Amino acid sequence: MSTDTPKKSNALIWGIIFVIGAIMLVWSMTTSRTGQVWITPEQHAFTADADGKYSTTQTPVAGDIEWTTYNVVPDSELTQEVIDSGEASLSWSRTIGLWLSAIFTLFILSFLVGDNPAYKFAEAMVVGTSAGYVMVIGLWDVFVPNLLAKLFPVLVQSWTLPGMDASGGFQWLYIIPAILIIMLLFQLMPSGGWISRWPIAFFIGITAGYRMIGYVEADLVAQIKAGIVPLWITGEGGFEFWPTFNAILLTVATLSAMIYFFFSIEHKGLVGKTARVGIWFLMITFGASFGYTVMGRIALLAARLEFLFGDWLHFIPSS
Amino acid sequence: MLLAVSIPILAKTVFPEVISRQAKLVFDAIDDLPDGSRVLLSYDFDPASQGELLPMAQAFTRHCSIKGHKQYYMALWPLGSPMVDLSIDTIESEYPDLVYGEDYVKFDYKTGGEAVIRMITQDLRGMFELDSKGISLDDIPMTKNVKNIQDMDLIINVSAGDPGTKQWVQFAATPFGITTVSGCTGVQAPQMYPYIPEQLAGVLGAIKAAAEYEAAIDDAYPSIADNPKAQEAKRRMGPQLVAHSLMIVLILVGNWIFFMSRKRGQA
Amino acid sequence: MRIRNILAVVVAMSMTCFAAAQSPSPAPSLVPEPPTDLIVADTPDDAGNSVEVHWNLSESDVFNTLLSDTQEVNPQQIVATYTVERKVTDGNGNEVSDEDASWRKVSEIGAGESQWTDRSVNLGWSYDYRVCAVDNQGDKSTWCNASGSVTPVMQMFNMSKAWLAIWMLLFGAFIAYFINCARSGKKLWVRKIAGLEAIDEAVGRATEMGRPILFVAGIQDINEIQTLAGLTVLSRVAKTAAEYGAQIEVPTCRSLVMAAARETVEAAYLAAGAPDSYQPDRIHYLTDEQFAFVAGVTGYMVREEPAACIYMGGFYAESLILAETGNHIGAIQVAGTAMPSQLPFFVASCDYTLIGEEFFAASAYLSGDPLQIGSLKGQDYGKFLSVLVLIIGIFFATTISMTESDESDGFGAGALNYIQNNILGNEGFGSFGGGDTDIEGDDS
Amino acid sequence: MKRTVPLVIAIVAGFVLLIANFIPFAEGWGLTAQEWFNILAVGAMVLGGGNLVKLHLMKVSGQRKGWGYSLVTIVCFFGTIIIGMSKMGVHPNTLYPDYAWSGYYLESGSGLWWIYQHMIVPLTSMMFAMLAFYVATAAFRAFRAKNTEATLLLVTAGIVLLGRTYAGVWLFDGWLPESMLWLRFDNLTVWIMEIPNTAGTRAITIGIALGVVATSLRILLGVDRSYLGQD
Repeated sequence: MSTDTPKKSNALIWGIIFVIGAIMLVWSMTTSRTGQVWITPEQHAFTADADGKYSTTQTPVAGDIEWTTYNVVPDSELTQEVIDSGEASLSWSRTIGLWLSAIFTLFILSFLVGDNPAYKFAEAMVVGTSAGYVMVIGLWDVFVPNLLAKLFPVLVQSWTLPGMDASGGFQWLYIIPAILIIMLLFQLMPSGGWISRWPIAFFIGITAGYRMIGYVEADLVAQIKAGIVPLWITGEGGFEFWPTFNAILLTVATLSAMIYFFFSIEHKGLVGKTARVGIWFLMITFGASFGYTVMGRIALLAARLEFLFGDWLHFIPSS
Repeated sequence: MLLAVSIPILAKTVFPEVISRQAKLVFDAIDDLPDGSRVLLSYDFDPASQGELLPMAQAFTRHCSIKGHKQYYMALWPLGSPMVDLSIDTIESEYPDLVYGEDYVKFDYKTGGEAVIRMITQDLRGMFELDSKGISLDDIPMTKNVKNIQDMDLIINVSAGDPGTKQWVQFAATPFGITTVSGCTGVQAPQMYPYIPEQLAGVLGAIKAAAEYEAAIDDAYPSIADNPKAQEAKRRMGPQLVAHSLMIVLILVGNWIFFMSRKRGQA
Repeated sequence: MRIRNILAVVVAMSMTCFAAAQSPSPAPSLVPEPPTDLIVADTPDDAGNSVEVHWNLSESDVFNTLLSDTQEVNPQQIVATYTVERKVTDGNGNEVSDEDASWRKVSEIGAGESQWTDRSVNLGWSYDYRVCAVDNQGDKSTWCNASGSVTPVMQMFNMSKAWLAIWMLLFGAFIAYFINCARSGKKLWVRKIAGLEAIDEAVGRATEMGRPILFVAGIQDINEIQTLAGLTVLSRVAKTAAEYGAQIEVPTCRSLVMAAARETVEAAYLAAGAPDSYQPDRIHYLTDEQFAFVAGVTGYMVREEPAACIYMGGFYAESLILAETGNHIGAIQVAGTAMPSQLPFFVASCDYTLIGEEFFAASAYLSGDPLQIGSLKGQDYGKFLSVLVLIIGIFFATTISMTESDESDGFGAGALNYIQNNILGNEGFGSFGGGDTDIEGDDS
Repeated sequence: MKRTVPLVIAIVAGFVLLIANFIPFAEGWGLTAQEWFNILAVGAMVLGGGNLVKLHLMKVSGQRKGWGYSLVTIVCFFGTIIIGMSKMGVHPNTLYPDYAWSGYYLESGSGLWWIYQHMIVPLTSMMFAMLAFYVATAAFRAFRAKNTEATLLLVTAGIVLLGRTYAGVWLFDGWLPESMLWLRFDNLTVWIMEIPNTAGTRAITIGIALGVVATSLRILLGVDRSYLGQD
């Protein structure tokens, strides 16, 4: 964050990094096929036999259905003679795509220099595409198979889900979720806001119902059961010191941390001291989760840099 | 930090892994199952946490494929099904003898999060009438006589948040006693420890545990050790070490300056 | 009545198996020994759509523990799988397809397994089962029939979850009782929250230095509990700021939160008796997007350098950036959130942090709203009950392991067993004393 | 009408689920209610998208600051939807070649796949990866051991950070006597995670669980009407 550290030294650091970056780019362009994606075509052909059942065939005839799909040739197998033999060809759409994703990654990285238009553009784009993508998934994965297929089975079967059995017919019960969805969309209308409250109430009622069961069963009752440990553990060799110490410490820590969260007893005297011990154990818990969180974040950055160095600049064998 | 992470990547440094108890627990939970038992893998993460969780997901897939378990894939996050596709590509490329429909099957993403889990613990077909290729469940050999996931011998859940491991423990592991194993992000791992061992057989926390799990698979099945794709997490441990040491140095220096200024302030 | 008919089935069934095994015709190829004691029972506590099938492993099954290690299992006979077959004996009125009416294979279980749940049965129909062992060469052992047929029955109440229902009623009763108390005007005492002095001190310092106060109510929407709690704390901060005459800045991440925040601050300034110094445009909406919002807020912090930064509400990964910038400009920072993953960052970088429920307790303490105080007290008593059960359980567990009483029927062991398996487990009421569980309950 | 009916719906829906969990007879109703819930969740997704478009459209029409970026968001949103819903570039399913629309909408090589692979994956993962930088700058500037609690936290964080990498093992390799081996950072980390962390998290989990019971109960008893909005 380019806060008020002297502008000069900050710009200097970034200048150096850009120069190194440019050198790496040029060097990689010359030595290897930077950011190029090669593909090999794969033919699919189907002929219809007597009763219209299609099966794959190697010798396509005029009336058959044919199309070609493409498989990416991994960098390790991409040798010169594969290219010369003409079998592999450069796929422009995927190469442009790879370069675009590398450029977008650098756009977001530029946020370190400061909040600049490149970052805002990349961010606006990701907000748009991911929202659109999620809606497409919602349509094809849930709306069509779980709702439309129940209401208009024959139509859906002939259109996009040939595998389903369309014998069910029009199932009346599924009218209700369909109506609820339409009512939900009323919230977008400026006037009809209150209509959307019916499905929202249904939503919140169901969430309250199953969440209460889930939390009481798994987080309350089961945790108390897991908390019951004997404070005097005897292994085959008689009294065992370490497991007993661990059990006592576990119990003391759990009870004192719970006492810290008591609000109807004043934290004075004995209760005050136990609460103090409780807060210490909570601090150890937070320290542990701090360490784990940091570890996670760094792995994400490492993965992205692997993408930049591997898939794009081919410095390291891309996974 | 940028340099601290990129230099080890370029230098391709790899460190030996010491397998910790948690990684062992997870490894045993999968390895002790008789070959060909039914395993439900739910990938509840998205490309944002792919850096941390994909090596774990791939390691789970390889381990189950070696053991010949019947793998049922599903996803509770909208961007999760492409992650399942990556695992299926791994199976098709590295274990060609496994057949779709007999050894592994993929279900589509369904909205509803925890409500999907509650649904499939009682009635699988209520949620998934077809698999992702559009074939009805009754025509697929491995799902023909599976009524709900109580018939599963193990649930493996790779999760990056909500809905994730906590929901699988609350709505599948605790009420129905299905053994569950989880791989989750560093942010979540500490919150899953109280569930071990009664409700959760083991937890893999962040990339370090993924590297340990990969090491455990390499020791048990040496044939996998030379497959570069199976060393993904180990390769990512190099930058972890340098970055962690940098973090410690930064905290120490920061606090040292803080104490100096406070002492000068008081003196 | 239930126990008696189960025993009848067991006795009758073992007779037939015994009879079958009695005259093993020396089959030409080596046939594995059949499994024995096939018991079939309706799964308790279900909607009558599953049946539990249980048998003892056959003698030629390597996993069979009863095998004395001297008895060498002939390699040709080693059992690979068990095949379970089913026949519908009475379709309870509806017509039965002929395929179901005859023996039909329903499942194949690996060696070493002695239990299987058949979930494809219909309510009210009655079924006959038989199981046989199959070795690697595919030779089948003689059938072991369960003579009595079984009819899956729907139980009215899922007994295994009886105690869970009691727990929910108990916790629900605590909370409902205290909410009613609070609504009927009864004053419920809540201890002072240490974090609130830290807020007053921070506001005081800001007024001395004449610099504004920054308040961020989290990045969640108005329907989240943490945002509502954050707004309650905002009303207290705004009231103190109005009394001291300090300026308060509230950037928000959702337009609904902005509207609610304006109402809260205006009411607070009114209560403090300085309605004219209330400036609505200090409370403004930036953007919905997480990182753009935090970039805007840190930009403001660097320009205006507020003396006190207060973060109360639901935060995600951006908590780190806010706390770091606040620390950099030397402001007093007080934070409060119930997000377990963000608490470490706030605790490490802020002067004071309200942790989890302490944050909700502070908002209940401030608002005095009967709903919040009632549920707070209800939760307290729920916690008290949990601690009590925990201590009793640990007491029994320790006494048993200390006295090393191995006989499992002592009162202590029975009590512990009852607490762990019945009260906290899923075995329903079961029978107390002596830790014996009846036939249905599995001794988990 | 505007408030009482939704209130009744919420209470009835909640209790149907509670009863379905305890009385097998009502299990069927619980399943149907949940199936509707999951279908309704798609509606909520469409609503989210709708709100996003409404927000950015207002920004563009009002020509407010940064409307150019809102335009980009809207164009990308509708572009993705059109490409996705029209299954552009998707070949039919190999099992049913005669059904044109039966292909997998995210088949590699299709339009939606291209958007996913080259726009969504790099951008979302890089946005999260940025946090690694903030953690570093914060470690230097923000994390001060001001009081005993913060010191305890930072010391534990240090041990866990080192313990979770090879450094923890390497630092203590040579000189640590066998009996003291548990003190080695990675064993210490495992101990920290299994005893103090489990206890602290268990207390917090029980606290949160009671909080959820309170909030859910207030909705089920109709006491808490905030979700109905003010009017």
